[in-house]
This record gives sequence, C-alpha cells and structure tokens, in this order.
Amino acid sequence: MTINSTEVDSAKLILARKKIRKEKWKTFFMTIGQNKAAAVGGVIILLYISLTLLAPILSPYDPYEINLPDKLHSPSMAHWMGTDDKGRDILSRILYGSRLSLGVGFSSVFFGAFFGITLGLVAGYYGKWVDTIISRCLDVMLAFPGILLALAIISALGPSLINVTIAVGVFSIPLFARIVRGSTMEVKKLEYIDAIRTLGANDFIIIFRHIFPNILSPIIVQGSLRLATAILSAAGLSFLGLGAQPPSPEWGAMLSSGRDFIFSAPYMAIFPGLMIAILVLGFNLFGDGLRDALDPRTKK
Amino acid sequence: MFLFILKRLVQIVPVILGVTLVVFLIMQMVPGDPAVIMAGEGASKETVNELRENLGLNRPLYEQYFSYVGNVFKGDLGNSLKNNQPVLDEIMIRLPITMELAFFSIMITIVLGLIAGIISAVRPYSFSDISVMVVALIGISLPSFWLGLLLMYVFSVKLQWLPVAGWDSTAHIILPAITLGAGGAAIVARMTRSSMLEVVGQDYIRTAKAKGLKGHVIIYKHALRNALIPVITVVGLQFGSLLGGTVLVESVFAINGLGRMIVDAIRTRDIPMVQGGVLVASLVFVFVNLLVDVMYKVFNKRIDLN
Amino acid sequence: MTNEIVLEVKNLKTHFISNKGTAKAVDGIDFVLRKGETMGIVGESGCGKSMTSLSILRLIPSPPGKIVDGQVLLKGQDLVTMSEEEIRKIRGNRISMIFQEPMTSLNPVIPVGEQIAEALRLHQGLSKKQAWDKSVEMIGLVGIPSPEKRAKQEPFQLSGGMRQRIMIAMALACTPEVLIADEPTTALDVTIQAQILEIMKDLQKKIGMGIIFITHDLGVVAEMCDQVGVMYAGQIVEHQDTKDLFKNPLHPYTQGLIGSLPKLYEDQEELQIIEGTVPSPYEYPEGCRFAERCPFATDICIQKQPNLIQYDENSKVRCWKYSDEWQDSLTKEGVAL
Amino acid sequence: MSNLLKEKSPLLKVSDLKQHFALKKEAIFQPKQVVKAVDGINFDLYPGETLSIVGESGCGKSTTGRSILRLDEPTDGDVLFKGESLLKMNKKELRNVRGNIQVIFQDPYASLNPRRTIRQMLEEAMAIQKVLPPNQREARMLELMKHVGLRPEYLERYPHEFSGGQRQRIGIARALAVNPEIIICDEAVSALDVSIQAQILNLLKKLQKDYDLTFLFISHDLSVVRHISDRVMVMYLGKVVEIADKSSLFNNPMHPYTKALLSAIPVIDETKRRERIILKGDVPSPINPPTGCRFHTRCPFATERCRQEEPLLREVDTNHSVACHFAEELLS
Amino acid sequence: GSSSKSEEKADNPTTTGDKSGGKLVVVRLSDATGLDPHFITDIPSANVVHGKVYETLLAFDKDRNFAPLLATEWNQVDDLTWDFTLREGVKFHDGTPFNAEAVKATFDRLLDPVTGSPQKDKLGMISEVIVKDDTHVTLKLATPYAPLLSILASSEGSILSPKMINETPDQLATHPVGTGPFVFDSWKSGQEITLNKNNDYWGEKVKVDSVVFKVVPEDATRLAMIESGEAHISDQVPVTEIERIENSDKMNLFRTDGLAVEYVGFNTTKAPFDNVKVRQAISYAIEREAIISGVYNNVGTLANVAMSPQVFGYSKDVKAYPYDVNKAKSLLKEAGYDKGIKVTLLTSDRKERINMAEVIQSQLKGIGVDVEIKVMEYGSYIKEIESGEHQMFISGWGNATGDGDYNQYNLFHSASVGAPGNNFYYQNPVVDKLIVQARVETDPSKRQEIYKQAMQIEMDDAVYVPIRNYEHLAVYNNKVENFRLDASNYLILNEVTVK
Ligand SMILES: Nc1ncnc2c1ncn2[C@@H]1O[C@H](COP(=O)(O)OP(=O)(O)OP(=O)(O)O)[C@@H](O)[C@H]1O
Ligand SMILES: Nc1ncnc2c1ncn2[C@@H]1O[C@H](COP(=O)(O)OP(=O)(O)OP(=O)(O)O)[C@@H](O)[C@H]1O
Ligand SMILES: [Mg+2]
Ligand SMILES: [Mg+2]
Repeated sequence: MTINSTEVDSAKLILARKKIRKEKWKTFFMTIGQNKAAAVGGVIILLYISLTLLAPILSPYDPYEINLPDKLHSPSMAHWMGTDDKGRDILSRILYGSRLSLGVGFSSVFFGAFFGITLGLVAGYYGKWVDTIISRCLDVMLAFPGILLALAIISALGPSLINVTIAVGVFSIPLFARIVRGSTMEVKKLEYIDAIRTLGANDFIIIFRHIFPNILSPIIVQGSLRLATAILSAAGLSFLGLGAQPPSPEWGAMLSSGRDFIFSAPYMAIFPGLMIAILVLGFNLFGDGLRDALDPRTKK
Repeated sequence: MFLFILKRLVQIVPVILGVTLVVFLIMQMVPGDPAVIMAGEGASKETVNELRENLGLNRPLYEQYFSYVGNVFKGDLGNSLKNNQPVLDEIMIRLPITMELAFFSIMITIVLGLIAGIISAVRPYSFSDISVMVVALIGISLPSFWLGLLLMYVFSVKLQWLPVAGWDSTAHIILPAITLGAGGAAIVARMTRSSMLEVVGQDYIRTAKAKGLKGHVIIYKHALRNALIPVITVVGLQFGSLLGGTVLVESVFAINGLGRMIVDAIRTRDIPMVQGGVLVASLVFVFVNLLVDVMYKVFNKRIDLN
Repeated sequence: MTNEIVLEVKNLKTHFISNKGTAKAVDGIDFVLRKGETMGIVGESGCGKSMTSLSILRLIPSPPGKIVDGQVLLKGQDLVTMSEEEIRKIRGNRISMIFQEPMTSLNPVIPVGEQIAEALRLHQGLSKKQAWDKSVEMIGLVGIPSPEKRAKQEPFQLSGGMRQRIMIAMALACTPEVLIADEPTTALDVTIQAQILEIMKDLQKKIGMGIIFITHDLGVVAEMCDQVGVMYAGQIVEHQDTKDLFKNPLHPYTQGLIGSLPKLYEDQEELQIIEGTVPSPYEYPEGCRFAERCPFATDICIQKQPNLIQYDENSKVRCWKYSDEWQDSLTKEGVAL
Repeated sequence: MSNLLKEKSPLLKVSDLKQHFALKKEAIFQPKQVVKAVDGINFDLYPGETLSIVGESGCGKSTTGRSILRLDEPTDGDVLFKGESLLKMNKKELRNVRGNIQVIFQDPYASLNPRRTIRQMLEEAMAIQKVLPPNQREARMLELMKHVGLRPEYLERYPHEFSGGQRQRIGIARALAVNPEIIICDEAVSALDVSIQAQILNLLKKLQKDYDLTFLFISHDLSVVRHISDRVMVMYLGKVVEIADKSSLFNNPMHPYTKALLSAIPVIDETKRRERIILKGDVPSPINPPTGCRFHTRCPFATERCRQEEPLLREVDTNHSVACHFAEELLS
Repeated sequence: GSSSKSEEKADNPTTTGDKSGGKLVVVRLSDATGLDPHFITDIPSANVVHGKVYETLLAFDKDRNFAPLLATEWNQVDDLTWDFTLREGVKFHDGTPFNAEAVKATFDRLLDPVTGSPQKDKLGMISEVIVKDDTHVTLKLATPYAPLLSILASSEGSILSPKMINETPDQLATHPVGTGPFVFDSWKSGQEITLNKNNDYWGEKVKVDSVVFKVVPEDATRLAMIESGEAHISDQVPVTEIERIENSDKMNLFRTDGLAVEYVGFNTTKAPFDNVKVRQAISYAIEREAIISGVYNNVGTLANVAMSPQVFGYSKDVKAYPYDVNKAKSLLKEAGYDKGIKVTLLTSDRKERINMAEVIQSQLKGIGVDVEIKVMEYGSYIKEIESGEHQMFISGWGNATGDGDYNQYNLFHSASVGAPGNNFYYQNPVVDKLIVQARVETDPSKRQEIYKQAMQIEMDDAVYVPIRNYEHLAVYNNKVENFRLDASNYLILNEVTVK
C-alpha cells in the first residue's frame, strides 16, 4: 500500500466521520420529532427556556417594584395577568421567575443525578459488599417519604432556594442511583463489556467509556421526568413557606402567596400554578417521548 | 415465602436504625433551641436552662442518640417537648387518620388508574386513549395543593356539595383522597397502559389468539394479570410519595394526620416528635414496600428463577 | 399424494406499511397442503416464514401488518375474507400453531393445564371438569410424566423441552386439521429436539392432520417433511418433494444453501458460500431477488422477476434458468454456460 | 498429526478447573445452594490447533471459556498460559497478558458497544495493549478491515449499521487487533444463518493459517465443530465426558452421551443417518447434579455402579479419552 | 332512613333545637400546646381556657377597667399588702368548693420552683399568700409592684382546682378544671378541643351547649369553612380578606384594638446600626403609613412608640420620625455611608411581616440602602435575634397585662438584653433607672410621666421604628351573635348565641 493511497483513504475517512456525526444528531432529532408527544414537550421546554433568556426584554414592568396603590388589579390590558398584593405586575414576575423555577429544577436534578449516577455506577459495577453498603444507604434514603426528608433538610439548612435545590436534589439521589445501578448490572453482563475486559481495560475505562454511555438513555428519561417532579416538589416546599425568599418571583413562592387570595384574587395563584403545570407537562411529555424514542424495543 | 418475609423483616432493622440516625443528625443541625421555644416569648435564662437540663439536652450527642435508640426498641419514643405527651400516643392518634387517607387515596389511585389505563390500552391511539392520557398527564402536572384548593373552591364553597375540611364523615374523605390520589392515578394509568401494550405484544398473547380466545378473555385473563406486575411496583412506590403528599393535603384540608404533625413538629423543633413521626412514617413505608414485594412475588413467581 | 387438499394458499401477500415505507414480508406465496402430509418451509432469517404462517391465521400484528392480497382456503373456505368471529372459531380448533419460543409462548401466570383446557372449553364446549381431564390426558400424550401434577404447574416450573411439549399438547388438543409449527425446536438442544420431533411424527400418525413445518434447519426438514418450499425474500423460490430437493436442488439459492452447510460426515477444506446479503424487504430489486448474489445471473435476471414455474410434476422453481427465455437471453448476450 | 501435537508443550493447560456459582439465598436459614457449572475439568490446548467444546445448553461450555479468562473468578484449579498461572496473577499482570487470549462472542449484537464506532473500538484495543506506536495504528486498522473482509470506510460506522455477519467480522477484527495467540470462539457462528456462517467459518480457518492462531471453539453445532476442529471435547453437566481427535470421536464415539448426541443430529443424507438413540427426560440441574456418573439418569446402559461411582476420564485409545465405566464393553 | 337524617343534624353545628343552644365551632391556626395556665405561654392556648374554663380573681371589662370575678372586692392595704374578698357559692367543675385555700394552693404551685412554671417570674414578687378565712385572702409582696392587678386578671392569674393540684397535677396540662362557664370535655391532640356548657355555673350561664376549637392551618380553608357555615368563628384572619368578608352576606368581621405593637428594631451593637445616625436615617426613610394601608389593609393604627395606646404608660406625646427621604440621605452621608450600604432585615415567617419586609426593602432602596430579607421560621428567628448576630429585624411585643412595665422592662432594660426581650441590645443607664423607678412608683400619673421620659430617650436614640398598634380581627358566620374579642385577643364567648 503506497503512502499516497493511505492519505487519500484517510481524507475520505475524515469526511465520512464528519458525515456520520452529523447524521447521528439528525437521526436523534428525527426520532424525537417523529414522536408527537416528545415534540410538543420539547417545544414547551424550549419556549420556557427562551422566556428565561428573554425575560428582561419581554417583561413590561420591573418585577420587584412595589406599587402598593396598584395592588390586586385583575388582569387587564395594562397588566395581562393582573397585579399581586403589592402591586407588582404578575406577568413580569412570572417571566423573571422562570429563571428561578427552571434553575431549581435543573440544578437539583443535576445535583441528584451526579451523586446518584456515581453511586449507582459504583454499586452496580463492583457489586458484592460495595453494592450492599450503597444499597442499604439508598434504602435508608428511600425510606423517608421524599418531602419529609426535604423538610428536615431545609429546616436544618434554613429556607432558601439553594437549600430547596439541595433538598430536592438529595431525594432524587436514590432514584437515579437505583436506575443506574440496575442498568449497570444489566450492561455489565453484556458481551461487549466482557470483550473490553479481555482486552485488558481497567475499571475506569470500562465504567466511564463503556458502561456509562450505554445507560444514558434511562438516565436522560429519568432526568426529564425528575425535572417535572423536582419543580413540583420545590413548589410544594415553597407552599409550606420553605422555599425562595421574598421578593424573589419563584413560581412556587408566588403560588404560595397567591393561595390567600384564591377566592378574592384567584389570578394570583392561577397563573403561576398554570406555568408550573405546563412546564411539568412539558417535561413529562418530553421524558415519555424520549423513552419511546430511545427504547430499543420500539426502535428496532 | 415465610422465610422470605422473615428475611425481609430482619433487613428492615438496619434501615430503621439508619433512619433514626439520619433524623437524629438532621435534627441536631437544625438551628433553634427547643428549650427556648418551649419556654416561650419572654422567658428568663434560668427557666430555659432548667428546661434544657430536664430535657437532657446537655448530654453528649452520642449518649442522647443511644439512649434514644434504646428507648425506641422498648417502644418508648419519648415525650413531646410541646405538650409533654408521649410521642407514641400522639402518633397513634394521627397514624390511623393518615393511613385512612392514604388508603382511600391509594384506592382512588388504583381504581381510577387501572380503569383509565385499560381503556387506553384496549384501543391504543384512539380518541378515548388520547383523551384519557391527556387527562392523566394533566393530573400528573398539577401541584397537589393547588388542585386541592381548586376542588375545595368548586365543590365545597361554590356548589356546597361537600364539606370544606375536617375528618368527621365519609363526605370529608372524598376531596382530600382525590387530591392526593389524582397524581398517582395518572401515573398508574400510564404505567398500566404501557405495560398492557407491552404485554399485548408478547408471544403468549399471540398464543392465546391462536387458540381462538375471545378478545375480552385475552385482555382480562391473559394480558391484565401479567401487566399488573410492574403496576404493583409503581403502586408501591406511589405509596411512598403519597405519604409525603399527605403533608400538603393534610394542611389544605385541615386533617389531623401524621404528615402535618411532623411538619408542625419540625417547625416547633419538637425533636422527639419529629424523630418519632419520621420513624413511624418510614416504618410504614418500609412495610408497604415489603407488602408490595410479597405481592410481586405472588404475582410473578418467575422471579424465583433468578 | 392422493389425499384430499386441506389447505391451499394462493398468491398470499402480507405487507408492513409504516412511515419507513412498505416491507413486503410475504410477497406472493402459493402452496397446497394435503391431509396427513407435512410441508416444510425453509429459508434464512427474515425471509418471511413466520409471517406466512401468521398470515394464514390472520395473526399478523396489525397495524402495521396487512394481508394485501391472496386467499387462504381451508377446505375451500377463504380465511382472509372471513369475519373476525368466524376465524376465531377456526383458530386453535381446525388450525393450530406451535411457536418457536417455548419460553415465552406460554402465559407465565396461568397453570399450563388451564392453558390447554381453555381452548377445549371454548371450541368443544366441554365442561370445566371434562376440559381439565382432557388437558391432563393430552399432557400425558406428549410424554410428560405425572401429567396431573404438571398440569397444575406454571410454565416457569417446567423445562424448555416440557414447555414445548405443552405447546404441542395445546395445539393438538382440539384435533386440528392443520398444524402450523413455526420453528418448534430451534430453541432446544439436539437431544431434546430429537424427542420432540419423534412425538410430532407419532401424533401426526394418530391424528392425521396436515403439518406446515417451518424451520431454517435443512437437516430437520430432511427428516420431517414430505415436500419443501424454499423461501427467499418473501417468496417461494423452489418447491419440491424433500428427497428430490436435496438430490437435485434447482434454484441457485437452494444450491448455495445446501453447499454452505458443513457436512457432518465429510471433510471439507472450505465451505461453499453465497456472496452478498439479502435485499431489504423495503426495497426489493425489480428483477430476480436473488440475482445480486447469483453466480448465474444475467441481464434478464436483473430486469425481470421470474415466476414460479412448474419444473416437472412435483417441482416448481422461480428462476429464469429453467424458463424458455433463458436460452434466448444467453444467446443474445453471447455468454456460454 | 495429534502425535505431533503432543510433543509440543501446551500453550494453555487447564487443570482441575472448577467454577461454582453461589445462588442468592432465599432465606437466612436456607442452606447455601451452589451451581456447579464447571466441576473439575482438565485439558491442554496446543499451539496452532483447534479444540472444540461441545455439549448441551448449560453444560458449562461458556463458563469454561470465561473461567480461563478470569471473566468469572474460578473457584478452584489452575490455568497455565505458557507455563504461567493466570489465576495467580494480580490485576495488572492479568491485564497485560490478556491481549494474548481473545474472545469472539456468540451474540454479534451484544458483543459490540453500540455507542462506539469501529474505529474507536479497534483503536482502543490497540491502545490498551499498546500493540503499535499510535502513528502506525491507522495502517494496521485498514489492514485488519481488509483481512476480515470489510470496507475501510466502515471504520466510521456504528455497530447498528451492520448485519449480523458483518458484526461478527468486526468482533473478529477487534480480537485480532491485539495480536492474540489464542482465540476463544464462544458460539461464534451459532447466531448466524447458514450462508453467513459459512463465510465466517471460512474466514476463521484462513486467519488461523495466516496468523498461526490457536482456537478454543465452543459450539453446540456438531457439523460446524466437525468442520473446524482438530480435537473435540464433549461436556455434560460441568464434566468432560469424552475428548478425542475429531475423526476418532465422530467415527468412533465411546461415551453413550456422545453417541446419543451424534445420533440426534438431523442429517440430510438418509444413507448417513445413524440409528437414533432418543434420550429420555431432561438434562438434570447443575445445582444438585446426580451422584456417580452424571449421565446415569438418562443413560440407556446405566448400572448400579454408574449411580454410585463417578467415572474418571481415562485414555482408552490413542488420543481418545472417555469418562465411562463401560466404554470398552459398549464398543463391541 | 330517619337515623341518617338525625346524623346529618348532629353533624351540622348550625342546626339547633328550640331549647339547645347548639354547638359553636371555632377554627384556628394551631392547636393549644397545653392547658395548664401555669405553663401556657401562648395566646392560642390561653384562649381555650382563659375566661372559659378558668376564671381569675378579677377581670377586665369591655373598657379595660378591673371588674370583680372570683373576688368580689379588693383592697391595697399598703405597698406590699393586698386583701381580697372571695365570691361565695362557687364550685370547681370537679365539685371542690372555691375558697381561700384554693387561691393559696394555686399561687403556691405557681411560685414553687419545683413546679418549674415559665410564668413564675410574672408573679415572683408575691412572697406569701395568707388565708384569713374561707372568703378572705391576703397577698404579701416582697417589693412594691404596681401592675399586680393586671397580672392577676390575665391567664396567669387563673385559679385552679386544689384537688387537681394535690392529687393529679400532671393531668392539668390536658385536663383543666376551673370554675368557669365552660367545662372541659375532650382534647383530640392536633385536631380539636371541646368544652361544654357549665350548667352549675355561679353566674349567668352561657348560651351555647358546647364550643369546639378546631385546628385548620390553612387561611383559605378556614375562611371557606366560615363562609360555608361549617365553622362559626375564626380569630386569625388574613388582612387581605377584609373586603371580601365585609362584602359577604354570610360572614361578619369583628375588629378590636389590641395591646401589642409591631416595630422594626435595630441591633444597636452591630455595625452600621451602632451609629445612631444610621438608625435615624432609616427611621426617616420608612414610610410607615404606606405599610399600614398597603400591607395591613388599615388593620391596626399607626404606632408612635413601642407601646400600645391600650397599655398603661402609653403617651401620644412621644413622636416618631416623620417620612423624610432627604433628611435620611443627609444623615447617611453624615454617618459616612453615602455610597450606600448593604444590610439584612430579619423576620419570622408570618406572611404580613414578610410583606412588610418587602415593602421596607423597596422603600430603603430609595436612600441607597440595599436590604437583604432573611425570612426565618419562628424558632430559628428567635435563636437568631437572641444570639445577637442580626442587624435589622421586624418584631412585635404583646402585652398580656396591659401595664407599661411589662413593656419597658422587657424591651429596653439592660437586664433584659438577649433572650428576655431586649433584642436591640440597647443599654442606657438613664433608661434603666427610669424603668426601675416606674416599677415602684405607686402614683399612676407619676408613673405615666416616667414612662414618657424613657420612651422619649429611646426614640431619640432611634432604637426602633414603631410601625403599628395591633388590631385584632375575627371573622364569624352571620349565624353567630354577641361575639367579641378583647384587647388581648381573647375570644369572649359568654353571650354568644348560634342561630
Ligand atoms: N412489525 C413489523 N414491521 C415491519 N416489518 C416487519 C415486522 N415484522 C416483520 N417484519 C418484516 O417481515 C419480514 C419477515 O419476517 P419473518 O418473521 O416472517 O421472518 P422469518 O423468516 O420468520 O425469520 P426468522 O427465521 O428470523 O424467524 C422481515 O424481513 C421483517 O423485516
Ligand atoms: N453468573 C452465574 N451465576 C449462576 N449460575 C451461572 C452463572 N453463569 C452460568 N451459570 C450456570 O452455569 C451453568 C453453565 O452455564 P454455561 O453458560 O457455561 O453453559 P453453556 O454450556 O455455555 O450453555 P449454552 O449452550 O446455553 O451457552 C448453567 O446452568 C448456568 O445457569
Ligand atoms: Mg420466524
Ligand atoms: Mg454458552
């Protein structure tokens, strides 16, 4: 084989490689796109994310500006969603609040996923006593009804959005860990893992290069469904007065302060409630769709 | 089976110990001196110190923990800091209420969920399927306390069909149970549907069809029983989040249950009460899980193979 | 072959229609099955064997599957156009099936005896007790010891071989006229396979049904069947009496298939191979579906699809080589054989 | 040929290998249950030969292969590779020596990581075993692809884009990438259609010649085994019941189980069909294997002795060993 | 059937027969912590028994004058001696007769250190209780103590059954036995407490048959219950619902001025609030009127000092700082903070207080003070202000006795720094001296004058910003009549009828 032809070959190869990469993404989006539910969910999520980014531009008023004489106006042309009990524009607050609510959702899930995945990988891969210890600890965590654990954590750390994030994150650790542990044990048994072991790979390579990428889809699915629950839990904690601190326009907190007006000024609770519900719906749709799209059984 | 249950019971012990330890540690981290809170506004330093001494709050941590665990195994969960009543008594007043609420909610979850799931699965992608699933998705997405307030507003205040709050008659159970069970019902519905659809694709369903069985026999005799297996697990897990959910629903509907008791106890730093409450809640949870595992085993004997 | 015809399949076509396109899984199958006769269908994975058998009883998953053309005549009665209610009465009663996977084809949560009895109650109107007794009898008939005990067990308590025997018992419980066996022994060990094949032969003698025996194992076909249809890409490419087929395979594909088998009692340095791969059912070539891999292919093979032509009395083949046009196409091209 | 082999020293020596799996205990008071998947087997593998292991499902074929590689830690016994004990090596030494023994697995779908391109797989294999300096690996990959009959641009593809036969070729390329001396083929062709199977079998034979490979070939398909092997080992319930040169075994099977096995194979050519020995019953469970000869429950010739006394593997003929008390008697 | 119908009736508290007075349902935020007046430290607990199960020697009337109750007459013999004549023919609910021995037993228990009552200090100046005869008792004081009567009229002064005290003192917490118009019936912890009409009451009997105190933690739920008639009275009303209540034809609102005040305090030892100019600047910058109307919906009145007008010692002449942003700015500049400051404002998690904090945050933004709000759940909040780590905080001071001493000594005396109540960490010898002086002064007008002086100094030092004098609210269903709240937020149920 002459040098020349190898060069030609590798040029071809690089091209081919690029094309493959592109197509990989394309097929991913195609599969998602084909699933209507996932597509709707994806659009909802994208919409929320753009709201988050565009809040300063879209908001008609300062979300923090208190204007007592204007309090509790029902929805009108000037205030599309009305004003709250301190005369702040609810629409503007909701727009700014999306940052917080999405932030809590994403960071708590990230937090839970990070520890959960690590624990799950280690327990699932090494098995035996390592697994026993980790699993028992997870059992303990699971034995707490989630919100009670969060409550206890928050009363220890004090109420704040960050602590809510941590608390909600903590109780999703065992959920991630269990899924990851299960999938790891499944994937561990597959022949390609044996193959890489017979090649002499060390545990690190096996776990992170070979097992982890192959259990991503249940993680992603779980992640997006957890996001929904996380946002609801955070709202629940805010409802109990343990969430975001005033005057932050976190939706759960808005909802919570709106509940006193549920009869006299229902719009104060309805709009943030709807925003939460739709976002949660979005993540649920997306997660479900993703599950269908990524499930090899439905693919074939 | 008996041995299996026994083994699982033995396994519960370390979990419960773990739970007590975690609660104990968390409560230690909680700021706020229970003695100060008990003494109330404007009490003098001496009073507070005296109280602290009486409550044993001056002893080293590990000592407090060990004496606590020792007492727990004797069935003594200590006395409430708030009203000095035995914690166990306080819990026993509320546990039946919460269990009743949980029971009715889980019934709603199961019955509604199964019916909806089967309706959907029988004719996938039909109008009825899609509408049931849309409702289910919405059900999952609504914050439960919000749903509770809305239901209360519509059915109790506006229509006056049902009582607003409390826990005195059957009518009182309806709204809280729906509020608490709705999310779970939606999840069970979706699980039933996907599980049914998966089972319907199985070889043995094809076998049943090849035998010439009627459609409904296939669905109820051959498919549903198998489809229920994963659903049982989901229901079991659902029970866990249900216990958590009682906190909110009990607040909204003024139900004197365990969940609200724990929240109140956390607020007032009534440490023995928190510890006892969480311990009991966890025990209930763990036992329900055991029950689910047993049912799972009964339904799915194939597990024995592995 | 003077026996009466029980089943006749004419131009059967089953397609899978989805947004990926149309997969022509079964694309024009014809054959005739007589009483007491066993017909084998062989072919490689994905060629449409299972779909053919499922189409006969209209059990293809639908959507996306659909029988788009053809007839399936059970003693002259067309199953394809029948109402769902009518065909239900035929399933498990006059035509039964045995599936490939004994592990998954039985309902895991129902005692096996009940699974057999169920069909008996339905089709033969037996009482609960009668059906159960008959079911126990059937389990004994397929050679499972202590049938009373086994009947009460659930599938997971039985070994693979036993489960497959239960499947056979279930299929034969209502003494069907036609038995379709879709790879009934593929999942089993050879020694167990031998047991099962023996039982099937015995029972056929007793009951006298016609059997459609689907497999990819040519050895099994040789031992079990009277006549064989070789399938390739959704079509039957060759149909002969079993003995003739192995003595004198006509179609190049059949020849390749037999050639690529390692021989049990002969030393070979290298195995004969068929180059290339099976075309996708979504886009079959216009001409002969085997042309791409065929060492004899000419232009006509690539351009036009051959028909299943009568080679001699008991043999049919789908190949231009045996047609009248063959010589013409060769001379035109000027290629010598 | 077999005499020649014996003069060489074995490349791999398996002695008294045992692999017992403890089953999960159901309850605390339940006695521990053990699956004796492989229960004391001995054999040698000589350089350049193909030794096949046959037997029914669950008899311990795969477990034997996995124990040799320490994919599962064996319970007892030893495996010597070129005189060095594989089982006594520490993790690091083992990783280094592993490149010498490779596996081709049964399931062409499960044996390739679906998230990695062929290039990544081959590159990684070479990198782990440091077979070549990085700049020469590209050329080596192209060469490997050619050897196993795949187009070079396929390097960039993912496994799902290949058919079963092509995947099996990829698995072979990956095994070859690290220049192994022994390749264990665990049902390497069982999942494939006959026409593809033939391609792969031919390829394996060719590669064996080209690279001077030694094969441990695990299969339950006796015609394939006969085609590819030099020697054949028959296993039953975790034990070796017969081991012999291919021709000797096929023409002159001594163990009743081997006989039954051979007779059960459906044969196309009627004239070559043997009288069928139909075995009664099912294979017993390896959890509580029968006493004495493990085959006695199904053996048509079983006697009281078979029930009591376990037959040892003994050389009955040149290069033909069998574990049956009555091998000689049955011959006649 | 008919039985189910009668059940329905029993369920519905509003259905009453001709003779029966019906069941009155009171819904409240939280349950009582205990029912032993010697241990009760919170109004919600005291509210259940005070004036209902237990009675005091004397009581406040509608106009907050002392009126006889269990004592028919009283008389201050000298600075340290008080004589009481007791009512005759009164019996405790357990049948024990009420007499001088009962009074002695009650106060002896309270004052006995072994009892460990947190209320001991309030009557700690009593050195001896002398029984003269069955109907006459004398209290001996260790030091002169002007506010004695007001404490005796509060819940702490309840007279307990001596039988209970001697035989089963542990049960007092859950089973109160007094002389009042209601007899304790049952307590379902966390759920409800039931009292029944005392048919043997010495005075005018109550109109209802029973009263049930139910725990309903959600504001919205309580209101819904009142509106639907499921409950009759709620004494915790969100100020934001006033309009709705007033517009409703099913609900009525009762308002009464309270004894408590609410204020924003400064930790005078913590920078920058150790600088009086900063404190003054903030005082100028808070627009208190906006808070009263915006946050409190005009419930309560603008406070000028940290003492309610209802409390003895109040003076309207001490003036709070007016709203003046310019002054505030210049004071800040003088203090050297013209580039702006960052401060934290601590509050407990009561909704109105959080709202107030938000408004203050927004107001102080105007003078370049960047406020970070720290909401803490009550327990942690208390701990925080008692540890002295806080800067600015919102707080309130109730006044069970209605006397200025309770206010000034606890809030501003240097002996009260930290836990007892001086969370300003304010130490001023002049103020200390004035407060002690007022304690022993028996001439009411002189006392008044002394308190005024002290309060003026505190105001000059800008220790706090007075915000609001409490107004107590209760909502009741329109089936209820003759209901009122007193200034200490006690429900007065003696005359209530349910239609
Ligand atoms: N649900 C489906 N959707 C689309 N195509 C399908 C579906 N089911 C089967 N097919 C197609 O039908 C063709 C025939 O499948 P069939 O199961 O009949 O093959 P087979 O000959 O039985 O193979 P095997 O030996 O593997 O059982 C396959 O090529 C497959 O692609
Ligand atoms: N990890 C394990 N734990 C418990 N038992 C095992 C394990 N691996 C294998 N076994 C058991 O060991 C026995 C031998 O298994 P092995 O896979 O070696 O059989 P095999 O001969 O390769 O069969 P097949 O032809 O089905 O692949 C079987 O009974 C199997 O169930
Ligand atoms: Mg098939
Ligand atoms: Mg194997």
